[in-house]
Order: sequence, then structure tokens, then C-alpha cells
Amino acid sequence: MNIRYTADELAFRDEVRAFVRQSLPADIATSVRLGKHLNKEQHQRWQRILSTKGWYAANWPVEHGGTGWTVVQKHIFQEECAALGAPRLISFGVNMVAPVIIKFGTEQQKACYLPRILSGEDWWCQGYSEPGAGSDLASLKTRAVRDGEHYVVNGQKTWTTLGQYANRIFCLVRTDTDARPQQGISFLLIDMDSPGISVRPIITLDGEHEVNEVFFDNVRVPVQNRIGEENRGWTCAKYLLTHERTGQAGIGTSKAALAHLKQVAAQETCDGRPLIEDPLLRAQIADIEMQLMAIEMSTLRILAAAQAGGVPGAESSILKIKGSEIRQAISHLMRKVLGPHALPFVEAELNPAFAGEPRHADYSSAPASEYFNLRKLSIYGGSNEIQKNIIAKMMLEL
Amino acid sequence: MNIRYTADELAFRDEVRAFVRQSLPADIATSVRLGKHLNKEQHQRWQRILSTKGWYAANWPVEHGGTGWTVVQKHIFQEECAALGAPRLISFGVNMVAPVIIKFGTEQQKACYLPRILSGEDWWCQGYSEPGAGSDLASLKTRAVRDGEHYVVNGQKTWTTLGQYANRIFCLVRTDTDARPQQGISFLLIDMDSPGISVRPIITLDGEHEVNEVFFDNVRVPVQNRIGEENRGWTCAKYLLTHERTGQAGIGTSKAALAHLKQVAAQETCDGRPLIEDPLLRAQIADIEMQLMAIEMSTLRILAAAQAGGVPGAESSILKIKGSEIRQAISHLMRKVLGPHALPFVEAELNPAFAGEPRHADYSSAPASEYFNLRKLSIYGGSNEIQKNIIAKMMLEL
Amino acid sequence: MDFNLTEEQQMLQDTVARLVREQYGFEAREGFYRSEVGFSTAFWQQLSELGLTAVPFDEALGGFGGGCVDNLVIMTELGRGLCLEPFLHSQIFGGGLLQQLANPDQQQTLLPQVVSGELQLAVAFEEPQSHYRLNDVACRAEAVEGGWRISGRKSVVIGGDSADRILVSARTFGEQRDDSGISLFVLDPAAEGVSRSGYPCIDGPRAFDLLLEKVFVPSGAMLGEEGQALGALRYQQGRAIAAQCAEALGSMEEVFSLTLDYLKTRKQFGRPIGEFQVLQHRMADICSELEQARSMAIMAACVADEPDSDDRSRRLTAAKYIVARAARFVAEQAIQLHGGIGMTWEYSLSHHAKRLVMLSHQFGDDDHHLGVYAQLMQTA
Amino acid sequence: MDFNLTEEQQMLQDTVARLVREQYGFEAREGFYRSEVGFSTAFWQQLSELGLTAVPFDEALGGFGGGCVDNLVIMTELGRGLCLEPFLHSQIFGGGLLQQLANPDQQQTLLPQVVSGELQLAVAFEEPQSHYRLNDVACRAEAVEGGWRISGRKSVVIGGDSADRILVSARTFGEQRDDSGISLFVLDPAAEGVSRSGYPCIDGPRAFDLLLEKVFVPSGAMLGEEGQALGALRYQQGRAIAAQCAEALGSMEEVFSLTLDYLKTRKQFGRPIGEFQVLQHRMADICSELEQARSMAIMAACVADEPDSDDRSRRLTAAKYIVARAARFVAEQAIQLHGGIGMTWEYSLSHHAKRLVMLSHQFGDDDHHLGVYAQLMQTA
Repeated sequence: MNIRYTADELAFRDEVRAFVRQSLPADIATSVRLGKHLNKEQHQRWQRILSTKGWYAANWPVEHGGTGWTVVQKHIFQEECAALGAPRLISFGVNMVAPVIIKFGTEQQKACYLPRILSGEDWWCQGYSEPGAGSDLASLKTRAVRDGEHYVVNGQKTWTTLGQYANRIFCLVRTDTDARPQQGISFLLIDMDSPGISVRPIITLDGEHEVNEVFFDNVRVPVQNRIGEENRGWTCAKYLLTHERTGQAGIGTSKAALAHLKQVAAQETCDGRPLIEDPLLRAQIADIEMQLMAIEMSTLRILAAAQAGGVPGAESSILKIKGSEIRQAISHLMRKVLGPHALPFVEAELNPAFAGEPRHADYSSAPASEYFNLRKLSIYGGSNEIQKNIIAKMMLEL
Repeated sequence: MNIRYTADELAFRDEVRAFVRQSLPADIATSVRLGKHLNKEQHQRWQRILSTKGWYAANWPVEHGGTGWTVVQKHIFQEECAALGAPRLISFGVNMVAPVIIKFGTEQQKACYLPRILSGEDWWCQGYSEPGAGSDLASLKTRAVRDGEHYVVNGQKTWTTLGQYANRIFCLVRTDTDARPQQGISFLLIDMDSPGISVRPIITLDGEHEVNEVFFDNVRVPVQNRIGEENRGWTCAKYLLTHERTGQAGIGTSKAALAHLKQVAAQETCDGRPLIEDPLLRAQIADIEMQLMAIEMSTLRILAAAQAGGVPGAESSILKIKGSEIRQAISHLMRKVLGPHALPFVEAELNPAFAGEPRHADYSSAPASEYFNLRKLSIYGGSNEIQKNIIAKMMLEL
Repeated sequence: MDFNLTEEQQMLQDTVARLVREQYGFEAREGFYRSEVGFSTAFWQQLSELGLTAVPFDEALGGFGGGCVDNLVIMTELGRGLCLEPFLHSQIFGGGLLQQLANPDQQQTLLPQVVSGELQLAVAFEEPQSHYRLNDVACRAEAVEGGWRISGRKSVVIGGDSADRILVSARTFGEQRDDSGISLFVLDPAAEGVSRSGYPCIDGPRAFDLLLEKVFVPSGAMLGEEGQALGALRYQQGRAIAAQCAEALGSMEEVFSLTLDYLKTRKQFGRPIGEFQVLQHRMADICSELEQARSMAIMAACVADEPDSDDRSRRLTAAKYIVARAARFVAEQAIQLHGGIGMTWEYSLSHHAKRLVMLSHQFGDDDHHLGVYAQLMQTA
Repeated sequence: MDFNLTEEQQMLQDTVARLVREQYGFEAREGFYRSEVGFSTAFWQQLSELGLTAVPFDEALGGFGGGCVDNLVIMTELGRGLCLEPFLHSQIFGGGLLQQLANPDQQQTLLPQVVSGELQLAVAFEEPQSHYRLNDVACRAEAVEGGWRISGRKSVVIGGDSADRILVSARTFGEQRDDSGISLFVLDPAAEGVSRSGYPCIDGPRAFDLLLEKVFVPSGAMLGEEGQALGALRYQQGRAIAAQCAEALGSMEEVFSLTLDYLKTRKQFGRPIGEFQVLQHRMADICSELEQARSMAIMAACVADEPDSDDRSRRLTAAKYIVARAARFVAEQAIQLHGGIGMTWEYSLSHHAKRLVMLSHQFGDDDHHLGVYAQLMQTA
């Protein structure tokens, strides 16, 4: 047994590290570290940098412009980027719809969509959740009725992340209402500028506009925009849900957040001493760091199995639960370390372009907002309760 | 509003305190404080002391030899006794079967049994649980078949606490197998020396003989030993379950244990300093003490409502859950404070009569055993999971 | 022992509850939040007209003579409505300091307007480095002819840009963290050298930071004895803590009721989600936390008026600790039980959640009070 | 990265697993526990004959040349069977110290018998006041003609009355808690002035307390350099910690499997209790804890043979911490899920639970290691 990366993998890691350190624009790194709300331009700029390097579509096969990396390399890339403060890639295009198109799409669809994702021309969003459905994805109600060479789509999607930036949306729609819930669903690609689509912002408790409702009012979608067979969309959805789930734990992100927490705790004081020297706080940080080490080891074990051809099962659910708990715990401590300075809510300071004097310190503007925003981690993508149901069913057969 | 006791109640508390301080035999107090296994003689001696004072049957009406105390006085008495290190009264006779006899028994039954409980002549045990039943009390299988003026009882009871000391047992038995589970049950009083009864010890993980299995093999029980009507035993059982549930939280016991923990932590050292000065340990103790304060206040609120004639509902379940968690948390810390000295398992040292040199200190013999023994707190009397079911059903109507 | 409200307290409760219900619907609150002062001046006016702003003050000083149980009643209802007015900071904390420390002259000139609610107070005690420690005062007041010149910074003073007077702690002698040497001054924010920059807090109310550059205050502006303000600050912060526990209680009760409703009505996988045992038990946990918090809020109210003692300090610290823990648990779990909808700005629940979590950033969070209790704890 | 056992390790695992399965049924274990030595000398004999006692030793010294991953394999299976033999303390901890520190003479006279299992070791490092701190050594060795005289007390030395040699830490210079000045001696328990009083520990194995009254040991009995033993003690305790994590892992796996079985077969309220969602989620939590513990036990095995470094120390401390927490959680919850039956002496589960909880009382509990990690943690 050996928990260390191979020499090749270490060399790869160093290459990634060097590249990211050199290429990640300072304004973007700062925005990420301080928890500011990244804007569209920043996301696109970082995507372009990776795309130019040929590293944007890390998970694609080489023939479509991907990297051809091993499972471990993909992991190293993802975690190094996160740990060095790069923004999380907006995955809806490159890591969600693209793998589905590659797996189930026609040659024409591949030729049409993949290059536009690579180049950043298309910004995709996801039309899965519906009001009243929550974790019960298969209960969706948005209908698509065939009308010649089109589907006519009516209904509503919700929690559509960054839908306000998107020019395309991939949707699960019901094409057969008589079938059992998980059947009769189709997977459609829809242009956001189609007549009949409207987008309404959902403002979350932290004041952020990150998610949206998307309404479909007699939206006509060409049949050729369907991926896979009619009524077999659940297959695509399931493929997407199980595709590349090793990044669930968000270890790199948590590492970066923990490092930042320590820095801030070394600057904030209580009783004339840096807070990092407070035994109770220090113990809480140590506890989290050790938990993080544990899920990192668990992740490596799953990776090694995946490298050898295994398909990660409900272990991903464990990582998702623990990963979200750890990330939330860090954001909780970050808020606490700031004491009263966590209270001010000055939205202007959350803008990456903010150039004024910060209220208390540059690091104190965002943590409370971020803490509330991150409540989502245990809710979306299958709530932690749903994940435990999955563990009980799949791993324990209860 | 006023959280303090009245002057009369304070005077009563002082009276109890003075009496207990003066009358509680030192060997018994020491055995309780150090977590030794009290023997039958010690239990009986303390009962006799209380009985002589007229304070043994605190919950009975005056006409049967009780105290006539108010709800608050009963609480004060119970908590003061516990906080001062008196042993918990073995409640099966005085506080369990007696109230049922007083409420549902015939005059003859009252005259027969109550004085013998008061005098300590009878030691009662409880025949409720059965193997395979656990928290599902109503699924009991022990049968009583009418044969003239007798019932013939066959079956098995388990978890019978201190059954080895008892000369009588009160039992729930099934007298009608066709009825729905909670019907067809009768409440029988049985002499332990009846032919056909045998008792088998159950040794628990801490090596203690505290509980037993009781087997009934064609045991003949006079019909006149039935309390209440045939097939209506569930009424007695329910009455008993809801009777006097304010002591559930065991606040006095936890206070005594916490005080003892602090004393031990002041004697044990780490890095040349008393452990009580360790910030992390101290914080854990402080946390528990504050939680204990909270359930004490909750108890007082329930008491005040009961004093005004209210019947405590599922609030008792909250107290039971929190009370057991706190008591278990104290026993966990006590074990930890001892460090390696918690490991030795010298059963002789747990005997109140042990007169030798203790292994490390007199306080170090029992805590690990006690920690394991106290796992029972969240299991018996309706596990904490069952208590939450009750809260969800009764208070939340979910 | 008595856990009932008196008839008068019951009436007080009904009055405030009705007022909040009628004036403080969630949409109305959003309007107050967006307004320049950040709360409803009309609502404040009504509190004043109904004599509620006078509740926490002695009758001898023109007040209603209410105690901390009356404060409990009021704050619980204000908490239930997520009200943004500075009742706690102006009437209970600031007003309490004034009442405890003011000399006859100050009583005459200041108190009547405070009692009536015309003049609002804010208490400036946090500094950039102090992290909840009232004794950590770097702000300094230098004796000058006819008064004092104060210089320093105060952080996150709750009470908005609208506070008419600011009670500022400043050091007149001693080292930065000495207990003695701290004095309290009544500051007119219009004075020269005062820079006040306001902002909303993430849980709703407005606050401000204060930069004081050689601000002159006359001798008569000192509250209480020179250098001896710490005791009063601590004592009155204790009363404020009791009031804050009540506020949290009201908010938690509302969250509890919204969440229980949601569990009963929201369906998933074909049945009300309240039928799932895991969610039932979570709700039972919430219920248990709420019950402990309620007990501690009541206890805090009952002891906050007692003379200063270690027992009072321990109980108030314990109340703050238990309530802060409960509040965070209830807030987080209520969001979790709601799912995404619990995170939206347009649903009152999310604002309650923010309030419940962020209350712990005033007067010390649970870690702070755990440390305080650990020090005060009896060990023998 | 490689998480597979080699073919040899796989064979080792099969061998130990079969041996434990065949020899160490629960009833047999009870017999071993009740016996005078407190374990099975026959089983030890078999370990010896199969060469397993030699696994942790260098080939050059007559060992099998196994590393900590081999120890992981063995200890996991011994943990699964709740075995009582002093493999960890004698072969891994004591043996490791001997191998690291012995001079050629000591290698010749002692090591072969230790490797073969004929001579068992125990390491006496805890004292009445030391609470897991290896540097807190009050036991003193005074230089005398031809050797040393040792006086002092050692507490809870695991390894039973049967240990043939005891490695004792004693201070030859310095203050009680100094890092330097600690020396290690090979003590013959039959020496004059040695009082050894044995007893079972609550989790099964036997231990003893040691009273040393001017016990003479010859110069040749000192292991390693005078006053410099602390480094080796820490290093080898790290290897022992890795082995203990493996032992806990085996025990947890067994508990997990017993509990899962129980949930599937035990019925209440008319259905298998494993259908209750709350118990399903609890089991999922157990599964998650077990998974983290497994990862950390593997990590510990992989780093324990590395040269001493802060990274190694951090990882071993973290492993101990995570495994201790998981072990307690799994033990407590397994009992809770079983109900009363999980608390009975006659069911193996309860003994696993005791072992899992009490393992944390050797080499430092979770609080101890939390403190250690907090000190070692990188903060910039």
C-alpha cells in the first residue's frame, strides 16, 4: 500500500500548480479567497485561460478536445485549482451536458455543441428541479408535446443556477404522462432566447442572485434538440448523476477556505492575542483539519478504485455528506472569528470591482453571507438526508 | 414570574437537606459517590431510615402512610436526596406497583400489600419486558389461562431489575389472545416463591448482575392477585407509565455526578497541572453544567404546571432524552479524566465492603464500568428513539 | 416558583403582539428595511404613544416601572415579528445605563426624552480588536479644559444612523485591557470630529462604525464616576442579554411554527414530508432545543433585575450560551427541513434564520460565553 | 497510490483470519480471559510457530521484515477476534523499541527470543500523574556501581503479569517533565524491589501496576543512549498507534456487520427494525464513520515506517483522533441500535464496544490528540 502519488503524478501536480500560480489572474484569486460574488466576465476569463492551455475540458476524451487525463490526474487538477484559489468551474456545460452529448448525442449534436462549449461561446444552465419537486426529481411536471418536428414545452423549472448568464438550457421534460414517473421523460436542449422563455431571479437569503426560475410558455423546440430517445431521458439524467462524483467532497475548496480561516484568525484578536492562539478555537480548527484529512484519504481510496476501473457507488454519498459538513463548519468558524465584524452587510463590498476602503478588513465583508449561502451544500444535488437514504439502500441494503 | 422556591419550600428543602446530611450513612454515601454496586442491605437500610422518618412513601396519599407532599416538595425531596448522594430508591414497590394498587386495587389488596411495602418486608420487581419485545411493550406473549380461582402463567420476562432480591413481581400477562395487542392484557401480582418460577441472572457488559430473566412454568396465581379487571391491564400499565414522570431528568443525580467529576478533575493531573485547569476539559464541563441548568429550569416549569393541576405530556420525553444524554456525557468525561487509570477492572473494588488499597485512587475503580452501565439510560423505559416518536406524535402531531 | 404572566403582563403581551401582527407583516418589514433609517419610525411612534418605550424605566423617572419579565414579553413579540427598531439597544441597554448612572442633571435633561422614545440611544462598546471584551478599550478620553477629548474607533454599533445620542466607552486611565479606567460618555453624533458610517447588518437592523478624532465632550457628558463604568456596562449588558434571549425565543417560536406547518403540508414522494421518521425526529430535536431555550430565556428575565452577583452572571451567561446554541440549531435545521425554499429572500423564514444565527455576534457568541462560564464555574 | 495488499499480505491476512476464526470463537475467548495469564498461550504459540510474531522485525535480526502495512493486516484480524494476546505491546511497541535501540549485545541476547515470541515484552511508560505524556517521568534511575537503581511507580502497563521483560522509562537527569533525561531500561520483573500487581482491564487484556523500590539494573540493561529515550518512545508509540488503529478497524468492522445483521433480522412493531428510517440513517452514519476510520488506519500504516517528521506525527495523531472518535461513536450507537441485548456480557458485541471505547485510554485519547494536533498544526 502507498498513499502517495507516483512520481509522474507528482510531476503533473507540480505542472498544474506552476501553471495555476502563474496564470490565475490576481483579481479572480482575490475574489475567490474573500468570498466575493464572481461576475460572468471573471468566470469566462478563467475558462478561456484554461481552454487556451487545453485544460478546460478535463473530463472529455481527447478526440473532442479533452485532456485524456487519468482519473487521478483529473482529481489532482481539480483539487490543485481549488486549493490555489481558482474559481470552481461552472460545470453545466463542460462537465454536465457535454458528457451526456458525448455519450448519447448524435454526431451532428456533438459537432454543433461541443466546440461552442470549449470556446466559451455557449453558457449552459440546467433545467432539472421544479417547484414542489425538491429531491423527488422524477415527479417533474414540465410537459413537452410533439407537434410535427417540434416539441411544445410548457412548465416551470427552478433553482436554475446562473441561468441569467446562460444562452442554453438542458431540460428534463415529460413526454409521456401515462408512464411511470421515471419513464416518459425526455432530455431536451433549448435555446434560452426561444420565444416563450422567461427568467425570474430568485434572491437568496444572502442577497445574492445566483439562482432563477425559468418559465416555459409554449416554447417550440426542434425535435433534433432531443438527446437520446424519446421517453428515455432518465437514462441521461442518471448517467449525469453518477458521472464523475469523486469531486463531491470539495477537498481543495475546503483546504483553501481553511488556510484562509487560519490567516484571518491570526489577524483578528481577542484579549490582546491573535485568535488562532485561543485553545478552544484552535481545537475546533484542528478537528476540522483532521476530518478533512480523513475524507481526503477516503477520496484517494475511491480514486484508486476508479483508476482500476471500479465505479464509485454510495461512497460518493458519504463524501458528499462529510464534504458539505466540513465546508459548512469552516464557514461557521470563519463567521465566528470575525465576531461583531461579521454583522455588516455591505453588498457593494461583495462586488469584485469594489475599490473602496473595506468596513473592517478586506476579509470581513463576505463570511456571514457565505455562511448562509453555503447552507445550500447540504440541500442541493440530493440533500444530505437523501444521501443517507441512498447509503442505506445501496450499501446497506436496508 | 419567579424561578425561586417559596420561603416554605426553601424551609422544606433545608429540612430535607439537614435530615439527609445527618441520616445518610457514610458507607452508603461513599458507595453512591464512588459508583460502587450497592448491596441489598444498603438499599434496605436507607429505606428503613426514610420509612422511620415517614418520608419513604413520598408519593402516596397520607391515608396510606404517604407524606401528602405537593408536587414541588416531592421534587425537592427527590433532587436533594440525589444531590446529597443518597441512593436512588428502588421504585418498583413504593413508586410503581403501589400507586397502581392505590388507584386500581381492592381494599383487601391495599391492606395486604401497602404496609408490607412501607415496612420493607416486600421487595418488588417488574415483569414487563419480554425477549423480542423491546420497546414494543404491547407485543407481550406471556400467557395467563384461567383455571378456576387461579391463572396458570407460562412465559418469560426479561430485564427484571434486581429480581434476585425480590419476593414479589408485578406482571403484564396476556389473558386474551384474540384481542388487539393492547387489549387482552391483565395486571398480575405474583409471589416469587411460587412453584414454577425461576430466575436467571443477566450479566451486563460491566460485569454487573443487575437484571434477570424470569421464567414462568405453569405458575398458579390466585385470581384475587389481579389488579383491576381482566383484560384491562393496559390501563394500569399506562397509568404507571405516565405517573410521576417529572423525575425523568435525574437532575439531582447528575448534579452529584458533576460535583464529583470536578473534584476528581482537581486531583488528577496532566502536564503538572490539575486537569480541571485544562481549557478544553473545563469547557466541556461548563457546557454540561449549563445544559443541566437548562433542563432543571424546564423541570421547574413542568412542576409548576403540575402543581397547578396540569398533566405533563410529551415534555417528559424531552427531559428523559436530555437528562440521559447529560448523565451519559458526565460519565464519559469522568472516564476520560482518569486517563489510563480508567482501564483496570477489579471487581472486588466495586464491592462496598472492599477495604483494601485502591489501585490508583478510591474514585478510579468504577467510572469505566459506570460509563458502560449507563448506556442503559437511553435504552430502557422507552428508548430515546421511542421518546422522539412520542414527541413527534403527541406534541407535534406528525 | 411562578411561571405565569401577571394580568398586566398578559395585557402587555396582547398589545405588542397585536401591534406587531398588524403593522409588521413580512412585506411591510421589507419596506422598513429598505428605508433610509432602516426601521419603521411610525411603528416606533406607536410604541412611544402606547407607553411601551417607557416600560423598562423606573416610575420615579417617568417610566412604567417594568422589570425584565416585561422586557421578556415585549422582546419576544418583537422577535416574532423580526422587528427592526432599536428597542433593545436604546431602551433596555442604553436606557438602563442612563438610568443606572445618570446624575440628577442628566436625568432631567436626557431621560424624559429617552423614556418617551423621542431620543434614541446607541451604545458604542465594541472596538476593532475587542472581540466582545468590554474591558478591551483602546479608545481614549483625555482631560481638557471643561471636558474631555475622545479619540478612537468603535465598531458595529447597533442602533442605526438615527441614534440621537451615543453612549461611548473610553479609557481615561489605565492600560488597554484594564478593568478600571473605563469611563462612559454621552456623545452627540453631531459633534465635531465624529465620523459615523452606517450600514445594514446581515440580519436586518442598521449599525454604524464610529471614528472619533479628538472629539470634545463637556464634563457634564460623563456618565457615572470616572474610570468606573465597566461594572455598569457589564450589569446592563446582562439585562440586554436577557432581552436578547427573549427576542431569539420569539423568533424561534415563529420558525418552529412555520417549519411544523411546512412538514405537514409539503408533499414529496407522494406523502407529507412530516411522515418521514428522520424529519419527525429532527423536529423533535428542534422542539427540545426550543424548550430549553424558553426555560433559559425565562430564567434570564427573572434574574436580570437581581443585584449583581456571581450567580446572576453565571445564569445570564448560561442563558446566552444555551439560547445561542439553540438558535443556530433551529435556524440551520429549519432551513434544511425546508430545502431550497428556506433559503429564499422572499420567505420570512430565511430572515429569521439570519437573525437567530447573527444574534450571537452581539454581546458575545457561544464560545465567548462558554469561556466566561468556565471561569465563573464553581469547582469545589 | 495503491490501496491493494500484495499477494504476500493477502496470504498473511488469510492466515491470521483463519487462525482467529478457528481458535478465537467468542466462548473460547471467554475462557482465555478467565485464565490466569488472561490470554491463550496456545494461540500465542501458534502465532509464533507460523512466524507471525516475527513479522514486525527486520530480516537482518531474524524477523520477517514486515512493515506497518503487515502489522495493519495482522492487527485488523486480531481486532476482529478481540484477541487478548500482547502482540501490539510486545511485538510492535516493545519489539520496535528494542530493534531501534538495542546495541549488538542486546540484539544477540534479547531479540531472537522476542522475535520468536518466547520472551514477551511490556512497555512501562504511564505514571500515576502522567496522563498520556511520555515526557512526564517521575520515576528515577540513579547511577550506582555497575548499573542503576530505579525507584518509582508505573501505571497500567498493558501486557499482563506474564511479560518476561519490561521496558521501563526512568529519568537519569533533568526535571520531571523535561524532554531530555529520560532513559529506557530492560527490566527483569523478577529483580529485587520490583512489585508487580496485575489485573484485567475492562476491555479484556491484563495489565499491571509497577512499584519499583531501588531496583538494581546492570549498565547493560540500558537501551539506547542515556537520557535520550524520548524520541524513540514517541516514534515507536507512533507505530503502536498505527497498529491500534488497525485493531480498532477490525473490531469496528465486526460490530458493523453484527449490527447490520441485527437490523435486518430483529423485528419490532411488526417489521424489521432496519425499515425504520431513523435507524437506517444511524447505520449510514456508522458506515460513514467506519469509512473514515478505515482510511485513516490505512494512512497510519503507510506513514508509520517513514522517518520521523512533523508530517508523520501529524498524520499519526490525526489517525488516532479520527479512529478514537469513530470507535466510540460506533460502539455507542451499536449498543443503542441493539437495545438491552447489546449490553449483555454473553454477546460479543458488548465486548467489542468496551474495546473500542477503551482503546482511547492507551497512547492518549481524542482530547489528548486534539491538543497535540493543534500544536503541530501548520498555521501559515
